[in-house]
This record gives sequence, structure tokens and C-alpha cells, in this order.
Amino acid sequence: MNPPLLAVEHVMIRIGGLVAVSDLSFMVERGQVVSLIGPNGAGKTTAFNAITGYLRPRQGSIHFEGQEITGLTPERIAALGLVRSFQRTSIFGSSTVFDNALMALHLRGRAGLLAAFLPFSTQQEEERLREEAMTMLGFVGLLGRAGARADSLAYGEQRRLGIALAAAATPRLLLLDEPAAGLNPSETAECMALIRQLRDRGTTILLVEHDMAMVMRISDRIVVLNQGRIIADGPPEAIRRDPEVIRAYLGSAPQGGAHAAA
Amino acid sequence: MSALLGWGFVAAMAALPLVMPDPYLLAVLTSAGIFIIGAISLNLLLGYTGQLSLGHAAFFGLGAYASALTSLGFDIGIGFGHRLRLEPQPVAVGFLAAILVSGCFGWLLGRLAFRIRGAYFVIITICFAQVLRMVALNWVELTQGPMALVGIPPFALWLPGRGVVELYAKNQTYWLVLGVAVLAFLVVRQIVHSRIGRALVALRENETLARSVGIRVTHYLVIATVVSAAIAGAAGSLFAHYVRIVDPDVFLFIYTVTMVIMVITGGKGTLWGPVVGGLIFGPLPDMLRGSAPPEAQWIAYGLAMILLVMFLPRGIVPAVAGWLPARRAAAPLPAPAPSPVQGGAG
Amino acid sequence: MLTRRTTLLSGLALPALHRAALAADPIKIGMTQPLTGSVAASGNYVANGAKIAVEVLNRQGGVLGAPIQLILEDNKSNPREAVAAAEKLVLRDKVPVLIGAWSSTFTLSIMPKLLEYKVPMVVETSSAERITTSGNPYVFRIAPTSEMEAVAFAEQLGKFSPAIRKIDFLSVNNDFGRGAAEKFTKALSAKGITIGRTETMTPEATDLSAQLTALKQSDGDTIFLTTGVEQQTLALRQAVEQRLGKRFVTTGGSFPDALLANPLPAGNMSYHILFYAPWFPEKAPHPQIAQAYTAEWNRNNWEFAGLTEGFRGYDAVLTVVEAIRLAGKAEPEAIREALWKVKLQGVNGNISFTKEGPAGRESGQNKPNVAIVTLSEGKTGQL
Amino acid sequence: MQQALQHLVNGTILGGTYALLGIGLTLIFGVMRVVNFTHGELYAFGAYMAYGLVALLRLDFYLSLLLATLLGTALGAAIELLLLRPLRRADIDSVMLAMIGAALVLQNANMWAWGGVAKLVPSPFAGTPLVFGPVSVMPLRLFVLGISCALLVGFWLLLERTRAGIAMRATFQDAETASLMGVRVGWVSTATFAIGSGLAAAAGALLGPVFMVSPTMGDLVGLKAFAIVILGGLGNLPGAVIGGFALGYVEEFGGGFLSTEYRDAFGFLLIILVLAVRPQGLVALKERVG
Repeated sequence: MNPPLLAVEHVMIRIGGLVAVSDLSFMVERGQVVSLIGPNGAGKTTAFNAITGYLRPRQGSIHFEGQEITGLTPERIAALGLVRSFQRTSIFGSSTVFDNALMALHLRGRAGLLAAFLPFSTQQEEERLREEAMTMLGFVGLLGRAGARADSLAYGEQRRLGIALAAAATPRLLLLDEPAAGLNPSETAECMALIRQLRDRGTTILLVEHDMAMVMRISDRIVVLNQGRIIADGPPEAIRRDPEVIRAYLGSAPQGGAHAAA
Repeated sequence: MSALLGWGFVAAMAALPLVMPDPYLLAVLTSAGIFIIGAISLNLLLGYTGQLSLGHAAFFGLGAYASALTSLGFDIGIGFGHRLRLEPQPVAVGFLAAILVSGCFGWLLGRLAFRIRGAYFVIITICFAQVLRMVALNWVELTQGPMALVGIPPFALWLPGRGVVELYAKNQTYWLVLGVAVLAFLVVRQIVHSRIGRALVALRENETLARSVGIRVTHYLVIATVVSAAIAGAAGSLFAHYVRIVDPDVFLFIYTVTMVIMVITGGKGTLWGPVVGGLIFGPLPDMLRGSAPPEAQWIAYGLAMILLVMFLPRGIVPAVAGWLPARRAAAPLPAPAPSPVQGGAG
Repeated sequence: MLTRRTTLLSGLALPALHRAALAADPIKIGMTQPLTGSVAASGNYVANGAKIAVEVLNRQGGVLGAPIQLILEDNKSNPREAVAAAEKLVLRDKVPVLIGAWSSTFTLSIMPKLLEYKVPMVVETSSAERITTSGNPYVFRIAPTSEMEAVAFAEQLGKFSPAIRKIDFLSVNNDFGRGAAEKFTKALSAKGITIGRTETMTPEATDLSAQLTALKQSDGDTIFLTTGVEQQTLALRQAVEQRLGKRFVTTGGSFPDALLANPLPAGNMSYHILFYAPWFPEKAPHPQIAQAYTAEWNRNNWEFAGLTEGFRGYDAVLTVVEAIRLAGKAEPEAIREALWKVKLQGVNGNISFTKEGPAGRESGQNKPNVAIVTLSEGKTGQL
Repeated sequence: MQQALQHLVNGTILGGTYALLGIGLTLIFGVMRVVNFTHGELYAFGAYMAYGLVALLRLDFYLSLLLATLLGTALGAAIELLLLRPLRRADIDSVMLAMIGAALVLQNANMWAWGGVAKLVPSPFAGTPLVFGPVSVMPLRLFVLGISCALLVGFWLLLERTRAGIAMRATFQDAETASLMGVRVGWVSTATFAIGSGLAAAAGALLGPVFMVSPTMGDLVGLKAFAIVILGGLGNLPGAVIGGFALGYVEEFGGGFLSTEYRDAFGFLLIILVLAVRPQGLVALKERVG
């Protein structure tokens, strides 16, 4: 039997003496959209950072496609096919949108130092990368802005570019950190459509999101974190009815809780 | 600047000795040219990776020593009764040795400093140059210490039909330095426009994001440091065979400062920045000669640095490129033409 | 001669000849000294000495009926700038003769350019042996080498009481300091003196306690101190702090003048090898010349201590101008040949050049005089 | 053994002065993220002011030291207002280059004004050492050590006990939050740079009489100050004191027992070692990811 795409087992993380995540275990199966939710400070972003190598867990292990990735660097993990987006807008601000896409396609290229001096050897690769970049920009609807400086884009466009950058190299698992944060309802709808398209393309998605309506509609499975540990794990309908989840949200979180209870 | 304009500029510089055979002008430009090569190499680090190396004179000096020692030969004890000997080699071998040795030390520093950014990198590079200076000063058996390596042969080139020719005349050394500068420029340009260059710019602009899309920080920083150090070593070699004496002062901080000024005032992260900055700040000290008391010349030099940084913080080349109307704004989709990554006016 | 030069330099030197040949123009002398940077103090002293020599000579009518013009370029205490300064003087100002460049390193960096442009240079301060032994026929040194200084000193050993038996060195870590330690070791061990340890210091160092404490452990009776004025002062003062209780002899011709106004505590006497002792101009080899130099210097209200080094520039200009007079024209090759014929009375003594280095490519070397001055409680005396 | 004792005393005295040099630099870096290349020149400035006041104007020695420190503080404030404030939004290398330019200007202005010849500053202290058994020390150097310690303690009190100090520390830790809490970061920067410069000038005024005063005296001192600050951790105040003493002892014992030739290299070697072995311990701020 195949191992799950991502398996997080008994992970504990400390940040500056505080336990941010105490005992985290969950799995992500291929082809799903899984959401990681929880009140503010529950440790969602910390968990993301641990999975993608930006933080090293104190205990526990993380496996990707059966291979242990605990303690690997972010770039190694990305090379294995696990890429993330960031909560704060994260783009290469002073480069053009098109160059942003090309940079994000790093893993799709091979050319090394020697190739830089043999332009003919890489011509084919460069052409292919440019095509892929255009395709990706078309996919997120930014083709018309390819020549603009990335930091001149509107906020919603920058968020979409952020997702495009993470998805560019066609990872097998894509971690999206609050992709809809700060978006208006129509932009949120576009964002949801984008996530569905990515899933249909064969990319498994692990999502952290505050917008409960969106989470409930898009997720195949939801994992609920509170105070550094998992309090529930199941399909949306089950989570909606879970008493502990309701208590956690009503007890501590001002926003989002209403959605959950609704 | 389009390629045509660039080659036109090179042709004009190459024709200069024929049009204006003033040996003093050529001497000043040759000396400036050597430091422009250093600045071009520094720009790869400072401009494209964002790492400010204030120990760049270390690579320059290593190149100078490596080249001088290879062409002079040496015979030193390496402990346990063994000796390491080298017979004097042709200057061209020294030039290659300079590139190799500096490149190796670049690798070392790149590995050593791979976790270190910003001010820490600045200071570790300063320390690196200082330690090398102390070694050059005190390893008398190899370097002659403060007594300096003298009698270094001038450049020699193998020319078809004429055999090996020593380059004494001003215009010949000028052309050689110009040639190496063009090569250095092309090397940096190729790297900047390649996949590696994109990775470097990505790391500079947003390291966290760059790592998340799989760009290996250490790997690319080390590549940049090695190439940058190797080119600086080539400049050091030219310096050694031009001045024909090498002493521990080649590691002086002021040499690094000279290169940093060229890069930043010209426009870091633009291919032409170090060239433009170098053509201003290279000859500036010589142009100031005789104009005022020596201290005042230094003060003018310092003030020029400050004013340029304050009024053209991004450097001359980006500022000029900004004035040129709408060249970039009107640019259509970059594909399929090769897209200069942050190439500025390059 | 002319044709060879023109072919070699592809015609570049030709304008220089034309310019210099015009008799009505002033006759130019190029000089490069460290006027800024770490060794600027001494460089300015030497430059001042040269300036007053030019004034004195111009008052007497210049040379060959033309006034003398001194063109001074800063070498910024660094070898690259030394080369730049020399090229500017030769190529832009077309000077037929150079004086320079204080430190041995700066002089050595200019030397290939002398061969290239075929311009002679009078070396006024640098002490490294190699300057005159490397086969550069354009170099004429009036300054003593460390070896000459050591040998001259060894002749005066008998004047010390109690006698010197074992010596240590405290040397600045450069050409000058290391060279002196080597040559004094050679000259003095030949006289049966035991050699102890050698400690070095970087030129910029101000705290010498580690070196001095280490030297205290030696059982030598005398320490030879070779460095610039500033470090001489520091070392002598800090030696009192570390209670070294040894005799100090400074070499190299500079004098820690700051200790005149701020003397060391009573009972500390130091010895200084000088090439001109301005306190006793009447005892100089040619008192009249020395007094003229001293008077001119004081008229400018320059620091008295500068006299000990300024004479180098003064004597260098006297030498160059005498060579121009003998040559009868201000042309590099003629001046070079005339320099061999110079027989002159300078502040330091008689100046004339003997041949040194490989046959056929000899450099000129003058044999200067040495004076040993004592300093105690802010008062100088002669040994 | 006697030698070791003397080295210990020498190292302590040297370390005290190094700590004084380091603390101003580390403060400025910590609050302003500026690598201050004018530090050595402010040191030289303080020394020249002390020389001018004591030797030329014949003012009282102690008063002169105080005035020299205040003048250094004023010069620091001027540099901050004229140079650093307009460059607040510039990136680190532009600021560094401007500071190097300022250092060139200051050094050569010193040279122009005072000439290249080194000066001795007369002091009222006896020229004979105090002797304690096998070790000896100059009274002037004890005075300098005492004042250095007093300045370090006074400075610590300023940071801990005063409103200005609290504002500085807050900026030190997180400029953004500090400004949200009502700290006027601009003026904190000016004050910090002025105080850091004042400390450098004080070090110069104190050490001028111990050593000598010359236009290039700031060069080596500037480099040493970097060494001290890196040893202790950039922006770490107690670290600068520890780094100062560490460098003093390393140089003194290394120079005394290993090799005087490499005496000045020991500090730099130590830094490279420290940075190579424990870079993570020295990288001051953790980036927030996400």
C-alpha cells in the first residue's frame, strides 16, 4: 500500500521557550484539499513552517511520500515537490511579474554554471521555461500584467501572483497559507476557483484559512488545531457538528467562530 | 543599453589610444580599468546577491600574490623537512593561477559565511582581508613580507608570428586591461542572464520566498562568491604585472572602498553600473591632483561619495535609465526576447 | 641616444624633450612623498626640506639661468598611488628627474617606471638594500642603507659606557624595521656582541605592552628600536611603565621630539642614530650649509623636530640641481650621467655616488654620515 | 609567572579601553542598524580636541576631557542630522558608503587642521609607574581604566533608569513597535548616534594622553572596534564589554607568549572562528516566516 502523501507524526515545536505546537499528528492523502483550521495562535503557521523546513521540530517526524523530511532545508523540501505560499504577501517586488514567474520555475530548469556560457545549450530550456511562465500567468489571470513590476500590482493580484509562484513548479503538495486573507467576496470566489483548478490539475492542497465558509465549501477534510494540538479531524460535515470545535471557537475566537457555528 | 550601444562603447574605448595617444591618460585609464574589473566582480556579489563584501581587496590581493609568485617562482618549507618549489612560470600561467587561487578562497569564504547576512557579512569580509594581510606581512619566506615581491615581469602575450611579447607600452597594457574588462563584463552578463542569475536576484529580493520555490541559498551564494573572487583575482593579477611590485598593502581597505564606490555610485545590480561608476571614480583622484592641497583632494573625494549616495541613491545608471523616456514602461511582453533580470539598463 | 629612446617609447618621450629644452621655462623637478595617510608626517618634513632648498637656490639665481620649479605629488602612503604620482610627474608634467618616495615600498614600486620612461630618481629616505642592488641604473640614493647605518654605528661602539654586551630588537614590522634588525645583527655580532630576541609591532600599533613585557624577560642590556617617530615615543614611554630598565638605541634617523617637551622621568637616557642633529649644526660636516638650512627652516616656523628629516629633501634638491648644472641641460639622460659626477657638500656631509649592483646596470649610492644623539630629561647631547 | 601577571594587568587595562570603544559602536548598530565607519574618526576627533584644549588653550586637564566628549557628542548629532537622517530609507550599503565617505572627510580634515605630526597630550599624572610586587602600571592608565568603568556603569544606568534609555532600548528591540508606542524614533536615533559618538570621543580624549594623537589613529581603532563588537555580538551591550576584555587578553597573551608579529591578527582570527563555529548564535534577529 502506498504511504500517504504527507504524514505528520507527534510533532512538537518550541519557539523561544514557548511550546507553539505540542503534539501534532495528521495525514494528507493524494488528490484532496485538506484544511488546517483553528483560532488565532493555534499554531497553524508554525506547523506550516515546520513542514516546509523553516522551523525544526523538537520532537516527532514528518514524512513526504514516505521519505523523512524532518530537518531538511526548505529548498530541499521544495525540490521533493512540496511547496508553500506565504501568509503575508510574498513576491519578488522589484522584478517584473514575468520574471517572478521565471524565478519560481527554478526547479523546472537544469542549467548550471557552465550552461551560462553556452547559450545554445540552454536555448531550448529557456524557451520551455518562458512558455511555462506564460501558461502559469494565464492560469492565474495575470498574463496582461506580465511586463509590470510586481510591487505595482493591486493587492488581490499580488495574492494571486503569490499562489502562482508557489504552484509554478507543479508541486505534488501545495501548502497555502491564508490565500484569501484580505480579499473581497468576488476575489475570494476567484481564489476558490483557482484552488479547485489546481486540485483538478493533480496538485494536492493543504490549506490554512480563516474564512470558514470557504473552508467548508472547498475542503475534502478538515483538521482543527487548538492551543498547539489537534482537537478534531474529519470531513466538513463532521467538523461542523463537533462539540469541542464549537467550544474552542466560541470560547476564544471572535471572528470565524460565527461561521463555524452557522 | 542595447548590445549595439555596448559594443560601440567598447570600440570607442579600444580606439582611444589611436585617437588620443596621451600616455598619461592611458596610464590613468589602465589603472582605473584594473579596479573597474574588480568592481565588475564585486557587483556580482553586492548587486546581484545583495551581500556587501568589504573584504574584496582580499581576493584582489590573493590574485596579485598568486600571479606574482607563480611568475617569480618560490621555494618554501612546508614542515617535516619537505619543501615546496616552483620554478618561474610564464605570466599567463600566473594569471590563471590568480583566478584559481582567488576562486578557491572565494569558495572558502562563501562556505564560511553562508549563514551570515548584512552587517555580519560585511565585518567577516573585513576581518578576512585583515587576516590575509597579516599572513602576507609575516609569512616572509613565501611573500617576502613587508619587503614586497619585486621584479615581477610585465604582461606577456603570445602573438602569432611574433612569439611571446612583453607588453611595456602604455597602449598595449591598456588594450590588455580593456580586453580582460570586456571578458569580465561578459562573464557577469552571461551569469546574470542565466538561470543562476535569476536565482541570485530571487535570493536578494526575497530569500524566504526564493527558498520556498527550491532555490538553494548556499549553492548559489557560493557560486556567486567563487566567480566574483575569481574575477577579482584576475584584476589582482593585472595589478601585479602592471605595478610590478606586490606588498601586503594590496589588502588595504581603501582598495576595497575604491571598488565599492564604483559599484554603488554607478548603480549596483546593473551591468553597466560598475563601468560608469569606475570611469568617474577611477580617474577622479588623478584629476584632483594639483587642484588643491592633498588633504583637500581627499575631502573632495569623500564629499563626492556622500553627495552621490544622497542624491542618486540607486546609482547613476538607474537614474539615467529612469530619465530616458518610457523605454521600459512601454516594453511589451518580455517573451520571447531574452529577459534581462534586473539588468537595469544592461 | 635620441633615436633609441624615440623608437623604444614609440615617440612618446619626444614632446618631453622639446618642452624641457626651452631655456626660458622653469626647470622642473618632480618629487613624490607621502603627504597624506599613515606616514604623512615624515613625508611632509621631507617635502618641506625640498621646498626651502628650491627657495634658497632660486634666490641664488636658479640653475642654467632658469628658475627651479618643484612639482610635488602626494603618494598617499600607498604603492599604487606612488606609481600614479610618478606617472603623472613624468607623463603630464614632463619632469626630467624625480625625487622620492620616502618608504622603500613606494620607491620600489616606482623603479620599474624609471626604466620604462628612462628618468633618473634621487632616493632620499628609503633604506632597503635592494633598491640599489637590483640593477636599476636610474636610481641614485643619498640615504644610507640599514647596513651602512649599522656599520657606522659599530665603529662608535666604544663610546658607550657601560659597554653594550647583549642586544634585543623592537622593530616595526615592515621593510625598514626588519632590514635594520637584520643588518644590525650582522654588524654587531661581528663585533662580538650577543644577539637576543626580536619583537615586532605593526606600524599602526599604539599599545606595545605585550612586546615590552616579552622583551623584559631577555637578559640583554640594550634594545635597538627601529620605527617611525610616533612609535619611538610610545615605546620609550611604555618602557618606563613596564620598568624595562634597559638602554634604548633608536635607528633610522628620526628623533622622538615629543619627549623634549614632555620628558621621561629622570634617569632614563636614550640614544638616537641621526643623520642630522639640528641642535648642533656647528658640529655638522659642513656647518655653513647646515646652518643655512636650519635658519631657512626656522624662518618658516616649521616644527623644529622636522629638521632631522627635512634635510633629506634639502640635500636631494641640492643633488639634483647640481646634476642639472653639470649636465648643462634638463634632460633625463644627461642628468643621469651627470649624477655620477656630482661632488657636493650637503647638510649631512659630502654627497657623491659610488656604483652598486650588477655590472653595467649599476645604481648610485652615497655614503652618508651618522651622528649619535643622547636624550635625557628633555635635553639632547652628543655622544 | 611574573610575565603572566604583568600581561594580565596590561590585558585588563587594554580591555577596559576596548570595551569603551566597542559599546558606542554596538549601541549605534543596535538602535539604528548602521555600521558606523566614522567611529574611529570620532575617536581621533576626541583626542585632537583634548590636545587642543589641554596643550594649546591650556585648560584644566579634566575639564578638557569633559569638553572633548561633549564636542564629540555634538559632532555625532550633526552627522546624524545631516547624513543619516536623509538616508534613513536607503539600504545598508549606501549608508555604509556614505559613512566611509564621512570618515575620509573627517580624517583628512583632522590632518589639514592639525598637520600630520603626532602630538603628545600633557597630563597631570606622574610619569613613573606604580609598582605592586611584580607588576607595574602607570597612574594615568589606572585613571583611564577607572573612568572607562565609570562611563560603562553610568551608561548602563542611563539605559536602565531613564526615560531616554527606555526609549532607546525599546527602539533597540523593535523599532516598529516602539514607534507605535509613541517613541519618536527619529530623535532616539539622533540621541543614540550622539551618545555613541560621545563615547568614542571620550575614549579618544582618554587615550590620547596615554598614547599619541595623530590623524590616522582612528584607522586601527575603527577596525578593532568592529572586532570587539562582533566578538560580543552585534548590538549586544554587555557583549561589547565582554568582547573588549576578551580582545585585550587575547592580544596581550597571544602577543606575549605566541607571536608579536601576529598580535593584531589574533582578534580578527578569533572573529572568523567565532562566526564560523557559531554563526547562528550571532545572527541577532530571527526572521518571521509567513
